[in-house]
Amino acid sequence: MTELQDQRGRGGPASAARGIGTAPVGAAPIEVRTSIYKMMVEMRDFEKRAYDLFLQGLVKGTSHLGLGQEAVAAGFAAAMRPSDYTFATYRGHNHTLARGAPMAAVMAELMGRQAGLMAGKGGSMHLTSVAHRMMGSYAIVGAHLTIANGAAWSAKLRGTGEVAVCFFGDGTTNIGAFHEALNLAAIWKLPVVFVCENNRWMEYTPISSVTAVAHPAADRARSYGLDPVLVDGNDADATYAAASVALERARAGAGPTLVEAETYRHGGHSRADPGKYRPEAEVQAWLARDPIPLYRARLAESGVDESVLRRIEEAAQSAVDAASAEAAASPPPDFSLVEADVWADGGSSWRR
Amino acid sequence: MTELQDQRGRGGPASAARGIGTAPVGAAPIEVRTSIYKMMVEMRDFEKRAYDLFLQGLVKGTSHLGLGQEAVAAGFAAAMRPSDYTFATYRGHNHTLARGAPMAAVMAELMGRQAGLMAGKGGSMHLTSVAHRMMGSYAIVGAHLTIANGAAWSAKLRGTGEVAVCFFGDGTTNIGAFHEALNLAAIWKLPVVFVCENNRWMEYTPISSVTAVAHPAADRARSYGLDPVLVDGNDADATYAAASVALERARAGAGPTLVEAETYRHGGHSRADPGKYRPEAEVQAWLARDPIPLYRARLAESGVDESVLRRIEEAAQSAVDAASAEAAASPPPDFSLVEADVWADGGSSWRR
Amino acid sequence: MAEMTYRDAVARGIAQEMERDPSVVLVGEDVGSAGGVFKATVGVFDRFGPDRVVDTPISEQAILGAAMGAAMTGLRPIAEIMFSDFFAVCWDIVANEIAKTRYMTNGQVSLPLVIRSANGGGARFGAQHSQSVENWAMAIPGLKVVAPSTPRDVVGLLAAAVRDPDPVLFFEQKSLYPAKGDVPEGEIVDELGTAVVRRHGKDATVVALAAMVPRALEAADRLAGEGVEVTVIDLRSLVPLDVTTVATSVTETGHLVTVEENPRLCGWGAEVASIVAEERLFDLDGPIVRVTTPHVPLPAADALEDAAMPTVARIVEGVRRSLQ
Amino acid sequence: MAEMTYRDAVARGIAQEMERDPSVVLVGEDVGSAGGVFKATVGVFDRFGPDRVVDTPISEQAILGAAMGAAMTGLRPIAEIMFSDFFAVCWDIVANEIAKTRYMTNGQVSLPLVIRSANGGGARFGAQHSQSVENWAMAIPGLKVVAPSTPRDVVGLLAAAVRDPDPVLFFEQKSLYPAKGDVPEGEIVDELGTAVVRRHGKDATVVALAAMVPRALEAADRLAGEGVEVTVIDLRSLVPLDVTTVATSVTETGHLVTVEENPRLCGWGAEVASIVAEERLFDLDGPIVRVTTPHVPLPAADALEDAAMPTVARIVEGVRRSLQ
Ligand SMILES: Cc1ncc(C[n+]2csc(CCOP(=O)(O)OP(=O)(O)O)c2C)c(N)n1
Ligand SMILES: Cc1ncc(C[n+]2csc(CCOP(=O)(O)OP(=O)(O)O)c2C)c(N)n1
Ligand SMILES: [Mg+2]
Ligand SMILES: [Mg+2]
Repeated sequence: MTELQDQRGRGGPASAARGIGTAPVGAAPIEVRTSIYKMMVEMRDFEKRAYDLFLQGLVKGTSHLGLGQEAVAAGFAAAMRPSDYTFATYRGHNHTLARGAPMAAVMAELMGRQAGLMAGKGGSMHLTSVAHRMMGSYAIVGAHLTIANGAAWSAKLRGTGEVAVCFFGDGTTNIGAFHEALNLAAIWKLPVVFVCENNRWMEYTPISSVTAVAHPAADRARSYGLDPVLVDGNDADATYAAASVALERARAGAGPTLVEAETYRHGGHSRADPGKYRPEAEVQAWLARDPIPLYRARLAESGVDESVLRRIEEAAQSAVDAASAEAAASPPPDFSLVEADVWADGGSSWRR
Repeated sequence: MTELQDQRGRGGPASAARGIGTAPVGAAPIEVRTSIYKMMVEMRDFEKRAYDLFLQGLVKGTSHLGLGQEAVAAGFAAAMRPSDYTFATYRGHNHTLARGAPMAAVMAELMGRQAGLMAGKGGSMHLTSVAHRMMGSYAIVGAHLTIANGAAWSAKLRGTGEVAVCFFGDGTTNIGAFHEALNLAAIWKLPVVFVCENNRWMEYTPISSVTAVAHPAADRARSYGLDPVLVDGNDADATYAAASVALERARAGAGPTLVEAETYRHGGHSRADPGKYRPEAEVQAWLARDPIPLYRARLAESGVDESVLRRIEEAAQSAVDAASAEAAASPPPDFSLVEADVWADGGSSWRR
Repeated sequence: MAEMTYRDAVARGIAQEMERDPSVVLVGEDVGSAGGVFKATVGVFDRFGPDRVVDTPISEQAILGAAMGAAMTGLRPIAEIMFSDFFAVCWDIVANEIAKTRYMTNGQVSLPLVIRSANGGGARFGAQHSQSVENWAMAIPGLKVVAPSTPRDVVGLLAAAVRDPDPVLFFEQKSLYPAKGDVPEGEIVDELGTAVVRRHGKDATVVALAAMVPRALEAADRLAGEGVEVTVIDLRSLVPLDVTTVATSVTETGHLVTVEENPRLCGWGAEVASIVAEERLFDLDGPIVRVTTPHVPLPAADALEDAAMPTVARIVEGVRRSLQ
Repeated sequence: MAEMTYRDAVARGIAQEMERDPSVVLVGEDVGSAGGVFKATVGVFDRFGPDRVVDTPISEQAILGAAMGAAMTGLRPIAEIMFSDFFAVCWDIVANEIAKTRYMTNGQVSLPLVIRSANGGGARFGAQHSQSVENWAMAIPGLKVVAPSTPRDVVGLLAAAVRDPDPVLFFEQKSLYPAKGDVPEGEIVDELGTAVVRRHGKDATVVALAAMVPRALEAADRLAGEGVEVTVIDLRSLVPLDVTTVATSVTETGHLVTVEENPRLCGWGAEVASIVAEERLFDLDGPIVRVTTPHVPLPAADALEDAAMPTVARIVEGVRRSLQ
């Protein structure tokens, strides 16, 4: 039996941070909550469109959609200050949009167009918008946890109060960099928040079959002198609350937090993967806990008018339509970009 | 407060495996214990001689002595079967001798001579004697934990009942490979025993200043679904007992054990390092707990005759004298070895 | 003789060897019931079961360490590193441990193991999933390095790699997975270190590897239209390197062009060029030209990636430059 | 002008830059109060304190990740990887992250950082602590690669590296740490990508780096005794590479010999040779000869290590071969 399970049994510290099923006490003000809803709906519509465009051959290469995991990205983004840093994985569309990167530029990047967020040089797996403090999407598992530490270290030395928030998957908890990053963050008391989006699957392998503990992140927190924090990743109020606590702790100089948010990807791992390796009952159970209708109902209950919700939904659709059209209208990037920006001088020359 | 400390306070599971200060119940038969004493004395005399020869310029390059840590190597070696595998670090002289590799060949290796265990090709940091199932000393921190897993995996698949025992330092618990190796060993239930020789120091940095938990190995066992095991690494009866339990568990198919043995290196990190960065009181306290006089006294108490102990000590001295003379008499390796044995065909040709 | 894809040839090669030798095991991420993310190990799990075909966590160091320790003690593992870019997360095990152990132990330890990996660009995956890193491997003493260009060679060279007593890095070129070719029935076992002349011409020698072989052949076709006849050599293996075939051809043609997916600096083409510049300098009638990816990380957008990798047009231009 | 060791020059160079720019920080294992395992950072901790000089656990990925993240956000870190062999445990951060990020982000991210590391053989440390891996770095687009041969260059090139807006791998050659040389007083700032002609002769061009420079100069002395006058070029930096100085010299001498500590295959000498074989082929009057460590892991025993690394005798012999 893992320690975390122990603690749950005893109603220990981990339980406090859990919020499964109900909004935690002290939920966010209603404007924040409607903005969370707006973000989630935009992400959902964007990802669905990206999938359609992939099937049409307009989105190239690979893409890893965040469908189903919106409540993590939105809850955290809502709690972050504009000056905080985001580090994400290849499954980073949600996080990029959540920080305010323009939808058209993100879509154009997926399509490999000049108007792309990085003019097509990075692609879906490397979305970056420094202007929005979205410090990058990283496609090799593990590395960015150590890089997020660096931003936090720098913030600490510079005394800015900025916090780095780093998102990654359950599978990432088994790679060496995870361990190194967590230990360093703890001993240096860095203002960093590590968020494991536990969607239960690596690519095609269930995380439980390759992990020595039940909760790949939370059950390892003690190894770094940290308290386990487990949160319902499909409940945006819960993720917002967990984010607020962790960000506050980081800003207060109390060091890192490791949050495990339990969630699920609605689709396959990437591209056209139908995700058929997953048990149908598991898929259905999680679809029934789709974070978006759940949150919609909760907002309605809280008194948000149906018309407000509708407007949000319609606006999101229009925004995605406009963004897709704008992206599709952009030409492919200029060939000169191939040899540009290896160096700060704008070029790529290795000789003189 | 770490979980391990918790458990100690409550007298939980970790305490049972501790044996600090007293021989655990069910100590080994007296022949085994005298053989442990013999091993420790040989290691001690060998290492002291290696240090002298280093100062004389006869031992070349670098060497990392195991002075003070003999009770770990001896206790484990005594508990292992001849068919079990040892994997060690650059601080591997003790472990190599403990498995029965000839002293003269080990000394000649340190001196870079033809008669060396690897004819001088590996040096002090890479002692290997496959004939004695000493599967190598590894000089880059972390890697060999993953390699030991491989030997254990193979033993399991081949159904041989062999166990792999892997020794490493406290500093090694902070590198990524440690984490990957422990998780894999746990999920595959491998017959492997990981032994952290916690001597409190990396090279010149105290482990406590760079580690998020008090016990770098034991406090992390739970991350791999394992029970923490902490043992007095200066008490050879305790290490022998811990080894026996762990080996038995491995052979029974119950998977890996992670043992943390608390010990101390009497000298510096390597070569002529005087180790002056360490607080004098700490050094003195540990010298007072030198495993060898401690064990000698205990054997005497248990009725082993002084003459037996003397004979062991004299024999060790003679053996080291003879080994050093034999090593010194060996010529340097033949130049042809430079281009030998890159490939199984004995050569190094990369072209045809 | 059946037509099959390069992808299916991988599974066939693995199955051939696992069938023959019970000590051969397959280990890696998603290699088991999922059949690999490139579907190159489909059917292997069903045939040989979970003891011999093992899925792992995302722990590349642990995967290769396990392969190494197993190879030291009686198994012959085939380990998969999903994308060759990921060698960077486990390079210590490859370059410092696997490559050096036989030498450091004065021959005491044998490491009969194969590490397969999907290599190279063309899939619009961006800079971290598209590198051709066979030159990283070639630079490390103690590694054999193989990169087939046809389905038949996949089977034969994989078999040779598995049977080889030394560690072999086996690069499967991603862009070739869907390529089809004839593969004879029955057991196929090829020989490492043997290049193949894919086309013979007296005007220039073009040396290529993996996905650059079909491109070089296309360039040769185009050049033939201009009356230039080139020899195209498929190296197939970088270590051992078949210097004889290359040097003999250069002596005949007087011109050498290397075509590699590696970014420019220290690509394998540099090594081949330096050998010829040392051993056949006086046979050369023109500059040695290297066609490479420019020294840049690969861009993701299709238009940019296509422009970055060596194109048929650039190969043609390279041959012309060498002939001037 | 004071005489100082290469080792002390490292500390001086670091201090010079930390003094000038408060955003420069030093991070690595034992770099702080211990002054580094090679004693190359002695005094830096006392002068700049624990906020700017930071000891780390044995976590090379975490060290370089921290350096990268800090460089992205306003600091200019100098990170130490104790032995260059250990780049293998953190190559992902170096080759896949640090090298590629500016490019992948279309120039959004700058990474002004330096990674120092002790490189090369000669200390009888064996195969895992003796490699010369500057060719690994040269092969990765996006990295600048510097390797000084004198104490003065250590200070000047380190300053240039710290001020450079791009990531620089700075290789300190272990065997040179005790070497002494004159270093002028006051601030020294050199320029990356500039080779230096250390000796001028009309018969052959010898191109060397780091510890191979003094050896090449010794060989030049010996050759002069036989009436052969060679130019010795100290490359100092592999990226950017001063092709002009090399090519100009080869045009004058007609002969090129490269001397590198790298094991043979895909060492930087291959790149230099391939450039000359492409751009100056018709200026060559003899084969391009590469003197390298053979393609083997380095042995530990002094007798064997000395035989493996390029010796003065082998350099002399290499020049003779190129002149025949
Ligand atoms: C070091 C490394 N190994 C393997 C991969 C291939 N890979 C990409 S995503 C993935 C699964 C990651 O699972 P998880 O961390 O749970 O994230 P998720 O995709 O579920 O969001 C794998 C194995 C990689 N990108 N990097
Ligand atoms: C990956 C790696 N980083 C750094 C080193 C340099 N180094 C050699 S020993 C050592 C300290 C190791 O400490 P520990 O694991 O406690 O072992 P001990 O030397 O105390 O036995 C360090 C940092 C190394 N060999 N490998
Ligand atoms: Mg997942
Ligand atoms: Mg230690």
